[in-house]
Amino acid sequence: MTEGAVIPLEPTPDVPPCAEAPEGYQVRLDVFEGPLDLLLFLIRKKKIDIHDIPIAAITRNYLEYLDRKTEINLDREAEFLFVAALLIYIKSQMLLPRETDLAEHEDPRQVLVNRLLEYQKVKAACSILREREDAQILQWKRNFIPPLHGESELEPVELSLFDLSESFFLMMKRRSADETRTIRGRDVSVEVKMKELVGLLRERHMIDFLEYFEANASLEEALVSFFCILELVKSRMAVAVQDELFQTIRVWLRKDAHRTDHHE
Amino acid sequence: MNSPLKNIVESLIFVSQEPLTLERIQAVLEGVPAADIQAAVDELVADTAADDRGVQVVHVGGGWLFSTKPAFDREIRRLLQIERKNRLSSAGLETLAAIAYRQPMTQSEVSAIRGVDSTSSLKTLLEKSLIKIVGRKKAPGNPLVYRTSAEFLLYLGLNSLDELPSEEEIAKILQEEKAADA
Amino acid sequence: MNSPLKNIVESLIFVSQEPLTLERIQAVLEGVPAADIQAAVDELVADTAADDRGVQVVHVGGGWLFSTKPAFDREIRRLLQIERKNRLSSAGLETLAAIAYRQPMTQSEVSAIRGVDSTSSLKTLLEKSLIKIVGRKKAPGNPLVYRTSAEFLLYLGLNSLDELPSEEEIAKILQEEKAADA
Repeated sequence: MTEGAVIPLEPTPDVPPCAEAPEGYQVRLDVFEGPLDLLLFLIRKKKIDIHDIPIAAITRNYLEYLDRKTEINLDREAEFLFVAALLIYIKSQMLLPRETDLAEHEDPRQVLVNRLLEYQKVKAACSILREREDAQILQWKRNFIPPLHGESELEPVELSLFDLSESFFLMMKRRSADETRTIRGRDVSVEVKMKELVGLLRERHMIDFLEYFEANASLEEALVSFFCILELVKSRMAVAVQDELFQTIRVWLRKDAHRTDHHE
Repeated sequence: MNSPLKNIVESLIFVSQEPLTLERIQAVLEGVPAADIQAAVDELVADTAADDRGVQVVHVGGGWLFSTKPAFDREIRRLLQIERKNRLSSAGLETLAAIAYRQPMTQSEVSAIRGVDSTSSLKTLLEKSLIKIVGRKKAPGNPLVYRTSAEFLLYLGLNSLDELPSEEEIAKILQEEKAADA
Repeated sequence: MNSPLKNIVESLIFVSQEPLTLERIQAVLEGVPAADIQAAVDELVADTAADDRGVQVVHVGGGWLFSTKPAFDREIRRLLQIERKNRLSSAGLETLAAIAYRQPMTQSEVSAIRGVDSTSSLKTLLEKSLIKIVGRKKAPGNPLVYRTSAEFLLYLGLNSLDELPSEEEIAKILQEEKAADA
């Protein structure tokens, strides 16, 4: 399930060379903090009005950048792919035939725009905070001055939950050094996830995807879940309803799919 | 002007382990009006800002503390044999900014704003004591909840979260970027 | 006199944790004659000895350091009482962590987990009201049994012990090293 299979990539020769890239045309993905950063970059470079993004074009440009990836690690790739999936989703929403014109708040792009604006604000704030950081780094403060006299009886304590927990688990690890279990992210296969999802749907009839998403924690797992739901919806086994992008997705199993064998 | 109150305040700020607030000074100097203390501190800040001083009293973290003047950073690092202090990575700063504006926040909320998994940035910020875990969110999975710490304010020279860049300042930056592109 | 050398020296003495000697100042300020440094320090000592300063540079232990003026001793003691806020020692933290996750516990159980006698850490934690004695264990010697206190939860902003971070959560924070985050 690659993005290439969904959308044929056309070469767009007008991608501007980037100053950060020594080879001129090659813009490396890792100069971007993440997919939103890349999107903002494209929007700026193409002088696009952020409130009226031509989704088809930006999706094409975005996928192109993804296609140039040289050596980004899997986690990052997953994040970029996740947003690719969302772009494609928005595009498909916009292509749906509608009786009447969309009101502004129904624009499928709106939530993406809000998110980009939000991220853009964080980035702009960072440029100011960076200056503050640079100024502060040059000023030395003495945070430690030895107390003048011995301990008093009752003292308020500075205690951090992180320090406390870290301390405990490190201690336990130290004690049972041989039988230490290493905790790793589970390998999640589509097959397993699909079974899990369908099982859950049968049991609960409806799941809140965001809730499910949060419980699953790792991004790869979430991505797999996402693709599984797309797959279920595509094969008409399930119905997914999302009132707003990035809000929650509610998923039902279709009644007639209950007894079908969904795993070829 | 030779003011004993200013001198007392100077010595208190000097020994304080954290930014010394007006309230603390008042608690120590029972009966001295807040306005007098404030005037003494102001005088002290002005005195130490003068060109003939190497150490100054600054208002940061909601209180006052001593700091060296920026001009002597190189010599101080030579003395302490410390390399140039590292800045935060962009990922770290973004994560910190997101939390600062929207706290309290969970890992997945921060990651959602950034569009990038932020677990390792959170770890770095925790290690630097710039953020702290303050509990759990009553939500599926009961995720841990993060806030910025007192050190965060000190680190960026802020007195309170109100001093974070405002909507207007941010809008100005965005305008400038737009102008630069045109 | 407005002397930059005096200012540099002031900032160096300020950040030094021990009396700063002429030799060390010279080592930092390569090429500056000892006589000039000595003159700057003398000037600084004279300046700070003046009546309008609360903190002075004194010659002690073979070098110079900042100290408060004796006149303010009483106020400084009051301040340090008020703001004293110590971090727990690592022994205290370990002991507290063991009890938090494994309570109720006796002294010998805590000591067994830590591999170190924990009697004095328990005493400190009791004094700080972070743990409490809840009774005696029905076992040989009837040892005292400890639990964390209500204050413990308050300090950490937790509603209940169930909200302590799990091993997986901490492991995730500690172990996820990602290339993405420099």
